[in-house]
This record gives sequence, structure tokens and C-alpha cells, in this order.
Amino acid sequence: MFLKEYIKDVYNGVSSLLKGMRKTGYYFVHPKEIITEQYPDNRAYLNLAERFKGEVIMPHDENNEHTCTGCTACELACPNGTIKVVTKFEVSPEGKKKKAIDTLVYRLELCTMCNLCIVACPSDAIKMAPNFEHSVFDRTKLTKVLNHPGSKIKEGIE
Amino acid sequence: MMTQDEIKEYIFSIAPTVSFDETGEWLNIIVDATQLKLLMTALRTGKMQMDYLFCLTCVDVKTHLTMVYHLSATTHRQSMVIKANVSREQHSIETLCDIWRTADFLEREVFEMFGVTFLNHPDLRRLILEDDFKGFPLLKDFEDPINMIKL
Amino acid sequence: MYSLEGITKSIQDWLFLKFDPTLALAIECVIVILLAISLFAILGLVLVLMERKVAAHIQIRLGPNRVGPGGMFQTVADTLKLIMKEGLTPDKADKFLFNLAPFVVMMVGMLLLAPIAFAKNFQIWDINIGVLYISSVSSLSVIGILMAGWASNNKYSLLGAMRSGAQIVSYELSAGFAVLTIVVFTGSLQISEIVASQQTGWWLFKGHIPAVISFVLYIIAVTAETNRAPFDLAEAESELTAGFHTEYSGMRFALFFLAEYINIFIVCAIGATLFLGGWMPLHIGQWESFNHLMDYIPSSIWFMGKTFLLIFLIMWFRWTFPRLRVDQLLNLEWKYLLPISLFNLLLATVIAIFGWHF
Amino acid sequence: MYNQTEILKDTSELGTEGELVINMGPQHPATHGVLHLVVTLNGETIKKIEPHLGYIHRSIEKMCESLTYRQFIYVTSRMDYLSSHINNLGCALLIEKGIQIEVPDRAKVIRVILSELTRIASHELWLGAMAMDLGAFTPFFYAFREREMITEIMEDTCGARLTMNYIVPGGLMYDLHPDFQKKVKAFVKQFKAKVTEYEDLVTNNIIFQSRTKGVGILSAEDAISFGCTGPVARASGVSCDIRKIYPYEVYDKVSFNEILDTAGDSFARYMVRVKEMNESIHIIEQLIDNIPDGDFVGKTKNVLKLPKGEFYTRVETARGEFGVFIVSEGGTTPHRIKFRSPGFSNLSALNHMAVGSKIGDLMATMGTLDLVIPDIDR
Repeated sequence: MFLKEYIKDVYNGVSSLLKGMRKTGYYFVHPKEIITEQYPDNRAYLNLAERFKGEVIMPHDENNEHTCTGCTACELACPNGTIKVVTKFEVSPEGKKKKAIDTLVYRLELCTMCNLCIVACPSDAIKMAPNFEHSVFDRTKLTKVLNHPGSKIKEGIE
Repeated sequence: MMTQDEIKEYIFSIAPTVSFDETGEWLNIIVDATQLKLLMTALRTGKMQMDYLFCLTCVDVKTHLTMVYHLSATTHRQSMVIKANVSREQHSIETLCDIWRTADFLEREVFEMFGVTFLNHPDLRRLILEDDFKGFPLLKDFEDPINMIKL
Repeated sequence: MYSLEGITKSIQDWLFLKFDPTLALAIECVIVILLAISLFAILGLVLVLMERKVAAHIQIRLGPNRVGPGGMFQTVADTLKLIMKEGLTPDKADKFLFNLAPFVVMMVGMLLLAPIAFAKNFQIWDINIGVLYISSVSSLSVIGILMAGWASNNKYSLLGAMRSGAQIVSYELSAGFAVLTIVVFTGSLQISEIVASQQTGWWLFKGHIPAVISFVLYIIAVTAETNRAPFDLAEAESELTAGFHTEYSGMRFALFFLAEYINIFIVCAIGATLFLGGWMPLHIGQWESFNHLMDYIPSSIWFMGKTFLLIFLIMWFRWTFPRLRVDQLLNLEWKYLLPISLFNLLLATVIAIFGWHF
Repeated sequence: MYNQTEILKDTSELGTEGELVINMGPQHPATHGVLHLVVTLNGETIKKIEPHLGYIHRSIEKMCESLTYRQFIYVTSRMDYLSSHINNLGCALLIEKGIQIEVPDRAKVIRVILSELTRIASHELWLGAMAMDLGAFTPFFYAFREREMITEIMEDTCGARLTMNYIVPGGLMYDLHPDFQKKVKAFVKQFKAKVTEYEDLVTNNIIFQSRTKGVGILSAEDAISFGCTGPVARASGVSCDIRKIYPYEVYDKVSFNEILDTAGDSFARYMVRVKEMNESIHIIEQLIDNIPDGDFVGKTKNVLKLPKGEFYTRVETARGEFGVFIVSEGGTTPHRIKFRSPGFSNLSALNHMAVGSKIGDLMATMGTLDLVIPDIDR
């Protein structure tokens, strides 16, 4: 019957709408469900995953020593030309010549955080750090030298 | 389901000038550009019912261009590859738009990237590149001194 | 007992004592205009903030919370920004109409303010055809929107304006019929009398089923008339970018934005007056002490409370439902709302004639 | 009731008079990116849609020709960024097939779990964006709440939320995070509890249903002819799930259903995706407690060289069939690489689906096609 169908239509339509309103109404009166993260305020307790790929760093120990041998494996692995390894020859006290890095230039603005350099590194000299606040006013600041000034290669790393 | 030999025989009966290459995963059929349309129409409407053209592209092999068509069928799921050589100078081939409608966009893409002209294509315009773009970027001898970064 | 009635009366007495009657009337007019404009400004600020907060809480967010305590001054800051912004006029736009349109829309809102009873005996103009006045003036807002859409010289604007025209003209009907139901019960078009007739109980409760149905119809129709989601086809962000005000920027955009909220306030105020007893406090039958307690709450608070309840309802709709398509919108009006409201009016008339309502 | 095609017929005699051409995009709220549609209208009725692409064309195919086989995988994350893990998987599978690298079982299982998580994340985003296209803003936030849990799992394990690059030829870049299983289980629980919300808010909503039912109909023949894949084709009744037809990794060892619908309209496409999320949850539940021990990466040479020849693999992304075609000359870089992206073929069907409907219907159709523009432009 036409009228019965008509009334059923209206009833079903209205009840489906009310169901939706009940759901949104539930969230309106339950402020505990709010999931907003207030970013700059929550820096102190902001937990980033330890594997988060934010930028490439070169860890130095307390003697200002790193483990980079200057083998350029990372430079070869990089798809974008982000890393540039400048090597020099150091003369050890015994008079032997040894290859070492002069500077390891890392261009953050080209990096896509693909992690291939870290995988390629044979001596675990570089790793990803969970920093993500990279914005600077001057683009040139994004080109970084990873090894600290005056740093040396750790003893026993070949 | 047809065996490899049955398919070969069937294709020979349509276009006798084809040659086969079975080194890859699927049966490769190399056909003359002039006979492409004939073969494709037969494959689509004949007993093979290859109704699904899932990839259409072009490969620049320096001496000439090769059109590569990957065909499959939603009924018996046999895939095959059809190849047709196009010379770098003449670069024109029949369109497959009227057989598979997906060929419309794919051929337009090949047209602007490789410069292959598709005869009887209803709407052969550039799809991705801007109208005044010079050159065909996916060709091996394409040089763009401004935008291309060499590592 | 404080009441707005006492304040207005003492001001009037003082004015008429000091100045001659014509001048006193002129001063009163100026005061009223100033009050109306400041009410607009305050309403705009409050309603925009309210909308954003309601939306945020429904969407499990916090909403504005940086400017001032709890984000209270967010809209003030937004308004400042909009005032400072450059108001662009597109090339080849009809400059006169383009500039006029936002003011037309605003003007309609101001005119509608006249017959609304904000509190007991606190009304700008108690015109004897109040309800008729409201329904006729409110249909003028479509002119402003059509003007904006046409003058912008933008296809999106034009489409939005055309949609809005079709929509407002059709939904006027069922809104009018819903209002008529109450007029049939009351037997008067005057706002003050409609409110007075609800002394014993609100029409929503004592008008039986027809009043409830017409209340629902009224809410749906005015949601459509004010171009609010789910009927926001004139704006239809995902379809027409911003509809009729695509090309507006700066203060002119702010006027459209403000007008939207003023319109919501006005239709909700009228809804509260007709169905929820205006400034009348809630009285339940023979509960003398309860009724007495309710009387202690000032009438202006009752009125505002009811109005904001309806506004919240309309906001709740907006943040829950998807948008209708343009043909479905007209289907809803002509196939569902109009037949129901016609039938409903008939039912209400029968009830009113036999005096079956309480 | 009037017939939409009749209206079209009436005005087609007028020629171009009465036509309104609007440029939808590249900056438009509903095109989700930089898609540019030139829409020819007659009033509100659509007469023709012409996509203009290329606003985010980066020529990834050309770029990959100069990258080695280890390097080019990460670029594919930038195509269909919502199923970047599955794109990476497709490339890795091709290299493994070409060089015949043995992938450990552990890596296979983890790859499948992450693929399904990616699929759910992609569908969640689509669901929110689709509801937003139709004017309902709130479901977007609810869908993102669940998606956030997935991205956090990804962040823990892969170190990135969107462009993971977790797959290397032969296995995975590093092992799972210790909390992985716990977090995935928590997500599965949360998802099952919250999925009813979408039903209340979106699926059963009368406005949503009337907006999508019977809109943008695509028949099975057309779907095949246009090369549509994924949920778009499955909603038209075309069985095209690569996971079922050509199982890769461990998809032949888990039980799941290929969701098919026959209506072919926007609502069917919507339902297929929603049901697919449940199937993905089902797959994850089967695998999450059965991750085998062992290595996470197989033994590979340092420099990968694909033998001379042509290789093709396909995987099922959230949008459909993603194919990688590589022509190798035997060197360390591919000679020619072609990505068969699902969005490109799906987009070509848009004109056919939307002609004769209203502008509002275009949003419903386009929303259910689930277009990701970088995937289309490449």
C-alpha cells in the first residue's frame, strides 16, 4: 500500500538520522574522548618512536671519537646525492698512511629519510635520529657537517 | 585453458608473420605493426577472449621503439605479451582504443612520452605534459639541461 | 526584581521628561539602532565561537584554545584579521551589485530583529502582523544571495546562487505552514499575543501532535532556509568551493559570514517564540512550588536559553549529516515536507475549531 | 519522475549553447590533490568530463632508470603514498623474482601483515575523505583516530608514518619492534569496537545512501574494458583480487574472502571497501600470533644485477592492481621501468560513469574511485 510505504520510508529515514545524531551527541558530552595533541606544549612528554627517521647523525663518544672510516658506502647508497664524504690521509705515529674522513657533508634538504645509507654503513658510524623540527630561516643551514670538529676515528676500527 | 602450443598455433592461423619468444614468464608475441590491429581484434573477439589489457607501454631500444601490450583474460587468466616494433622516424601505429577503452589514456601517455602517433585515435592530445613542452621525455636521448639533475 | 522592562521604562520616562516627544523618540531610535548593531556584533562573535566549539567537541578535538582563556577571543582575532584583509573585487564583476549584496543580506537580518520579543515587554516593535512580517521579510535574503552570485562573474558563484534561489523559495512554503499551525491555535499574528497565549504551557506541549510535527518541519525548513548543512548546497564546499561567496574576501566576506549566524539566531528565536513559549518560563501543571521557582529566572534568560538550545540543535545537524543533492533537496520539500505540512495544518485547524488543545 | 538522459537529449540539439564549462581543480576541495577536471555542464547536469593531469608529474619512471635496484624501491613510496608499503613490496618481489633471492618466512609474514595494515589505513583515510566529499565532516576525524593507531605502529617498526621504505630486496630492512604484536592486537580490538560507528554515521544514514545508491554505475564489461581494478571493479562484479588469483607471499596460506558486489554503483564500491577492511583484519588476526622465528632478511649480493630480459609483477594495493614492468639490459639499473598504476585506469572510467548525473553525484563517484593523484601522474 502506498501510504504505508510512505510512512515507513519517513520513519526509517528519521530513525537512521537520529542514530547518527546519537553517536555525535555521545562524543559531544564525553570530552574524555578528545584526542587532540597540543603540539608545542607537549614537547616535554612527546614520545617519538626510537626508530623514527628524522635526520642522519653521526654519534660521537665522550672522547670525541666516531667510527666512520670514510669508505663512502653511504655516499654510493644514497639515491639523491645527499651525502658527500671528503676524505684525507692521516699519518699515524708509526709513519703509516691511513684514510680518514675530513668532513662528512649531509644535505638535509635533499634527504628523503630512506635509511639506505644507514643500512649500507659497515661500521655503524651513522644513524637516524628522531628529530623532526628542522625548519630554519636560511636554507644553507640545512647543509650540515656530521663529524664534530677535531673528532677522530675510534681505535681499532678498520 | 589452452596450452602454449595451441595458442601459438591459433595465433599463427590469424597472423602468419608473427614470431615467438618464450624466455620470459609469459609468451611473447612479436608482430608486425601493420598486422597488430588484426591480431588484437582477433584475440579480443575470437576464442581467446583476451578482454583485459592491463599494461600498455613503449620501450626505447635505441634502434627502434617497441610497443608492449600485456593482455590477460578475466575468464581463463592466461596472460600474454604482444610486441610491435615502431621505427624511430615513422613512429605510427594503429590505435587499440576501440577494442579496449583503457587504451585511450594509456596511448595518450605513450604519445606524449615517446612521440608514437596512434592512427585513428579519437582524441590524441597531451594528457600529462603541458602543451608547449618540447621533446619526448622517456626517450633515451632526451636531454633537459634545466630540469634534469644528473647525479 | 530586575527586569529589562523596568530599565527601558525608566529610560523612556527620563527621556520624555527631559526632551520634547519628537526628539525623545529620535533618541530612542538611535539607542535601538546602536543596541541592534552591538547585538549583531556580539552574536556573531559568540555564535562563531560556539559553532567551532560544538564542532570540535563532536569531532573529538579541542577547538580554538589559544587566544584568550579557552579560545574565547578567537573570533575577535579572526574579525580583526578579516577587517585588515584586502577586499578583492574580481575583474568584470558587476561592482555595484557585488558591493551591495553583503549589505542586503545583512539588512534583512536587521529588519527581522524588529518584532522579536527578547524578554517580557522588551521588544522593538510589537507589530500586529508580526508573524506575517517575519515570513515576508525573511524571503528577501535570497535577493542578496542571488545578487552576490550573479555579480561575482564566477561560475561556481552563479551555480551556488541558483541553487540557493530554488532552495529558499521552496522551503519558505513549509516554514510558512509550520508557522501557520501556531497562528491557527493562537488566532493572532502578533508576537506578544502568541507569547501570552503560552502562559499555561508551551505550544509544543499543549498543541498535541500537529504542534510537534510542525516544530520538526519548522526546524528542517529553517535549516534549509539559512543554507545550513545538510542543506548547504549554496555553499557546498566540496562541490562549488564556496558557492555564492567564492569571490568575496575581507570584510565583505565577514558580512556574509555574520549574516549566516544572525539568520540562524533569528529563525531560532522565532522558533522559540512560537513553539517554546518565548520568554515564558517553564510551568508544569499544578506543581506550584516548581512553577514559582521557575518564575524567579529572568525572562531574558529563558528566551536566550531556548534560542541557544535550538541553535545547538541546528549545529548538531550540521556536524552529523552529509549534504543532500540538489534534486533530492527539492524532492524532500515537495514530496515529503509540503504534503505533511498541508495535512498537518488541516489537523491543527480541526483541533483548533473544536478546542481540543489544552 | 524525469529521466536524466532525456534532459540531455533535449539540449544536445542546441549544440554548445547552454553549456557551462567549469574547471574543477587543480585547487578544489573535492579533488584531493591537484587533479584538474574540465567539466562541461548543462545546468547542473554533467555532459562531459575531461581530466587534465600532470600537475604532480615527477617522471618517476625516468628517474628510476638512473637508480640502482636497491635505490629505486623507495621512490615508489611517493607514487601511491597511501599504500606505499605495498608499492615497495611489488618492486621487491620483482627483484627477488629476477635474481631468485630466497626470502625468509618471517619476512614474508611481516610483509603481509604490514600490507594489510596499510590497506586498512588507506581505506580509513578514504572513508573519511569520502564522507567529507558528501558534506559530512565528522566521520573524517573518527576514521583518522583509528588510522593514527596504524601509523603509530608503522612509526615504531618502520621509522616513518607514510613513506615507510621498510622493504629491501630479500626481506626487510630491520626486525620488528618488540611491541609490534601487542600494538597490532590493541588496534584490532579498537577497530572492531569502533567500526559500528561508521555504520551509524555513514553507511546506514539515509542521506548518504540516497546520495550514493544508483550513482556512477559501472557495468562489469565496462570495468574490464577500462582496465579498472581493485574495489572499483569488484563492486561491478569483476573478480580481480591479485591476492586470490596470483597469490604472492603468504596470501595462499591465509583464508580470506574476495569481496564482490554486483550493483556497480557508488554505494557498492563503498560497501566493498568497508568489508575489505574487515577481511584485512581477519588476515591480520590469522598471522599476528604465527610470525615464524628466523632471519628477517635473506642473503643477497651487495650489488644487485637483474639478468637481461623483461620482468613483470603485480600486487594488490588498496586501489587495485599495481604492476611493475622492468626491461633489464643486465646492468645495475633498469633500462626501462613502467608502473601500471591502478588509479590511472580507474580515472579513465570517470567520464563514462559521471556523464548525465549531477555535480553532487560527481563527488560521490569521484570519492568512491579513491583517486590518489601522485599515483595517477607518477
